[in-house]
Amino acid sequence: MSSIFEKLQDIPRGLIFGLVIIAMAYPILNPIGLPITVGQTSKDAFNAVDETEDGSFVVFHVQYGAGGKPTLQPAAIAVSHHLFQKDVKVIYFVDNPVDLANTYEIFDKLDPAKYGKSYGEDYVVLSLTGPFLTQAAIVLGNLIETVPKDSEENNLVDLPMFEGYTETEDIGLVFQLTTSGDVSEGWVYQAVSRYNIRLVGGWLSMMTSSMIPYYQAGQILGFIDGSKGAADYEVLANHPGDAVMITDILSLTQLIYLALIVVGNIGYFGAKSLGEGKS
Amino acid sequence: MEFIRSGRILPFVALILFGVLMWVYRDQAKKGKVPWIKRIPAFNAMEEAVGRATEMGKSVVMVPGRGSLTDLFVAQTVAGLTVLNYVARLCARNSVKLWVPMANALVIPVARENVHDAYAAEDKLDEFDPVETLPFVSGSQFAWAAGVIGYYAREKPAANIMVGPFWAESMMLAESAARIGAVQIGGTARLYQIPFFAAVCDYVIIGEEMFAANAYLTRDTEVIVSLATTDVFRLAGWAIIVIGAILSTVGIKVITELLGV
Amino acid sequence: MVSMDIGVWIAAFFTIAATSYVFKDNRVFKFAEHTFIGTAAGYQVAWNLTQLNRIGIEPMMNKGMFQYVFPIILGLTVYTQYHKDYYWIARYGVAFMVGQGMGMAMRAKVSSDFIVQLQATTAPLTNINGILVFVLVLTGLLHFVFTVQRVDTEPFSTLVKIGRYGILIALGASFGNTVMTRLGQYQGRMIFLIRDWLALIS
Amino acid sequence: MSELVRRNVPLIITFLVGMVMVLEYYTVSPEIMAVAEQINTWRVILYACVYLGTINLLRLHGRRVMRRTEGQWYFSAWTILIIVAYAVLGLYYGVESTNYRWMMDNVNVPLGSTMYASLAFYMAAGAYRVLRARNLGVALLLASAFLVIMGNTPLFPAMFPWFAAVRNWIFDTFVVGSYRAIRIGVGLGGVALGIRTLFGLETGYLGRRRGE
Repeated sequence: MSSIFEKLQDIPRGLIFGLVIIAMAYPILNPIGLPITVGQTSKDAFNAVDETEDGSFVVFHVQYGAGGKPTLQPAAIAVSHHLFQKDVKVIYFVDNPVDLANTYEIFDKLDPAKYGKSYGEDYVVLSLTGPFLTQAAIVLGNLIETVPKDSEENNLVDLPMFEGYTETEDIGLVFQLTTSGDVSEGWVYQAVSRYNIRLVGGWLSMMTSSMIPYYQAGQILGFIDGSKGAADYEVLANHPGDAVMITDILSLTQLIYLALIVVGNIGYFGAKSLGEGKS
Repeated sequence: MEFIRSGRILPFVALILFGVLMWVYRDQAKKGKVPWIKRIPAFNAMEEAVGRATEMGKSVVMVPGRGSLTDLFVAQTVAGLTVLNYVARLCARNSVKLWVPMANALVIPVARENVHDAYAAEDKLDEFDPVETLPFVSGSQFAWAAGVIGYYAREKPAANIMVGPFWAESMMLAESAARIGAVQIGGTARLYQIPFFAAVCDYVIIGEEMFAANAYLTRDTEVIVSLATTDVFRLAGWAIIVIGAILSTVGIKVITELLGV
Repeated sequence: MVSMDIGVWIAAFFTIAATSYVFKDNRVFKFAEHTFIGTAAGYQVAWNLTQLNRIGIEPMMNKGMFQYVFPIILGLTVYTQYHKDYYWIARYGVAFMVGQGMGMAMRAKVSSDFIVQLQATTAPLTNINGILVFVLVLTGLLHFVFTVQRVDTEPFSTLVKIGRYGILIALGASFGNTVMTRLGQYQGRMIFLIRDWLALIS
Repeated sequence: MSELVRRNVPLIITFLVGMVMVLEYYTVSPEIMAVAEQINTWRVILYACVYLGTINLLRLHGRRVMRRTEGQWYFSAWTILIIVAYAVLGLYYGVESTNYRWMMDNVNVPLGSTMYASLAFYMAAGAYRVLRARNLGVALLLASAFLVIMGNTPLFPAMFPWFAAVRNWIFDTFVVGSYRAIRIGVGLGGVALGIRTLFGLETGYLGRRRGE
């Protein structure tokens, strides 16, 4: 009898890997199409973006690199769809070539011309470097003087969108997507605390616990909680994409994960109770 | 008060108060009045773990994290090295084999000096071999994790103590060591990795407990002074919350508004 | 029809190579890992030199910002740290970096991480959630008090225990969210392999 | 003189620069703000001059190639080649060029995202073995993790909506409360470290040399 409990605790790794791979591949080939229950934090993020003042600037920070791309790129696309429907000017900024590639992929998938938006008039991409808090201080408070050119070597002052730009007062929202805790915290210190600018965040869901005190205290207006939040935003912006597909797949893989925990504990307590029974 | 930015008066006063309080504690510490420091329960767990290794004739693995001495996580790396010294003394005393996988070139000389002092204090220097005890495994995350997991599988250590800054590899280490039945004590102040240690280790050191552990072991006045000052502010915050919440429940919002000055 | 784009094939190779480590550490993974380390270091050089030129050198040459020569000198001092006699010169660059970094990092913490958090917790205790947050913050704060002996005695030590259990439940929730993070991340790669590479779905 | 130049002047620089950054946050003085803006720009230019990480990497792998470290030197040779190639091509094509973006999309993104994503397998295979309700503390942690995972799995809220409600309740109460206490502690600790560093009490970063 005890051998069953021992076996339950020791399912071979190969079998588990096979289960996980199948659970990931199967729903891609034939989607289950489960309904998405949109969370309150995603609604708050959507409303905060929606309520951004017309004619104002939105600072969009793309900082999830390669590691966060599968989770957060769909959110960047969904939010960009939403922003391009509004009368706002978007400043995308990055500090490495991977995020630059991610940003330009957003435009490929988005086709700004469809929204009547053009580079230099409605949106721009800036390349920066340096410690993050310093980058944020420059973008929010001292951009024109410090960053002479954009990512396409145009002089910032020559771009139509920056005509009459008066730095901090013109910024109606900071929207950030990151996999780094220092960056998500750093935006609270710089955007909210130093410059008093509205902030909406997006990050991997493992970061939500350490950031939620800022949301509950009203410092962050709303946030995108990993791929689940990205799927919510895709639904809210009615542009279903990869995130909706990922949450579909999540159902199966997480189901297997839960089953493994239950099986493991049954094996553990079964063997333990038998072990006590014997001695 | 146009000089101070609006909404920043209270934080500015609090910051100055913080600095003054630190100065007062430092001054008292110079005169020998050092604040009391709580002994962290994790130390008992470490002693039991090394004791178990002695009985089983197996080795002890101690990982002081994967940070450097010049990055943001220097405070955690220093706390990890302090615990390393404590564990090294326990191992030297019981002639238990110690293995400390190194991940950062800058940390190696400091760690080796640290363990050398521990063995010297227990006058077991003859049993101390720096290259064998503190090998440089790798500078890259996954290669380093592979090296450590390989050691667990081969040597099957009796205890695995991980205190310092850790990243995604913490899950791999904790899981692999648990699989060979090692007693585990895990501690980090990197918020995202604490859940793994809490779920998997037999004892978890959460966030700031690491720095208290450092202060308890080294009696370093700078660290104790900082802890004492933060404790005063924590307890002040405690009182403000209790009074503020009760008053605002009965409709008096004075504390909440005062905090916004 | 399987993708004909050479770039997608390279990406598929590296995706499979990087996954192989999970099954067994192998040379293909080692190749992938060393490529990853090399590309990251390589593009960092190209990226920073481009920004140095754009933000520092060009304004210095064309716009008369001559003072930008000082940060360049400070930056070059950092390389003396390996020199036997002039290692101390590096301290000037490091001191500037640490002063600016620490000043910037520390200045907003008093309000963002302390005063605003206190203010948010003085909300009226009118619903169960608010009361629970109130109790958890108070017991959690006591859990991290290390230099006040009184807190180590009853009744506070019971509150500390409650605080620790609250923290463990919160850590469990964080663990649950981390499961979604990790599983969600690989699914993005699986979509790439099935859709973009093998084109088994549109 | 040497003590002043070797140690004290750098400490004074740290203090002055740090104070300007702090005062720029707390005061409205335009002069301090102008100095702080210059310091920020200098910091970016200085950052773009420091390549110690890459140099250390080249030294490490260069040594392995020189010594022909068995089973490693050709990987190191490859790493050096890749570092040089990505640096030179980045400058030649331009780091923002479509060619360089192609190199990012097809080499860095698959490598970086897959390496982190492969932790999913560790999460599944590994964690299953060790997640045991061994004591009350871990049992509470596991119960909370279990309920959150169910709330995050669209299957369950689709069947019973209160799964999502329970998951959100855990975050709105336990996570907000306990992590706020942790956050306050980490924040105050950061202030203490900041003050120690600016006032020269924490000089680890100066890298004391033996016999000084």
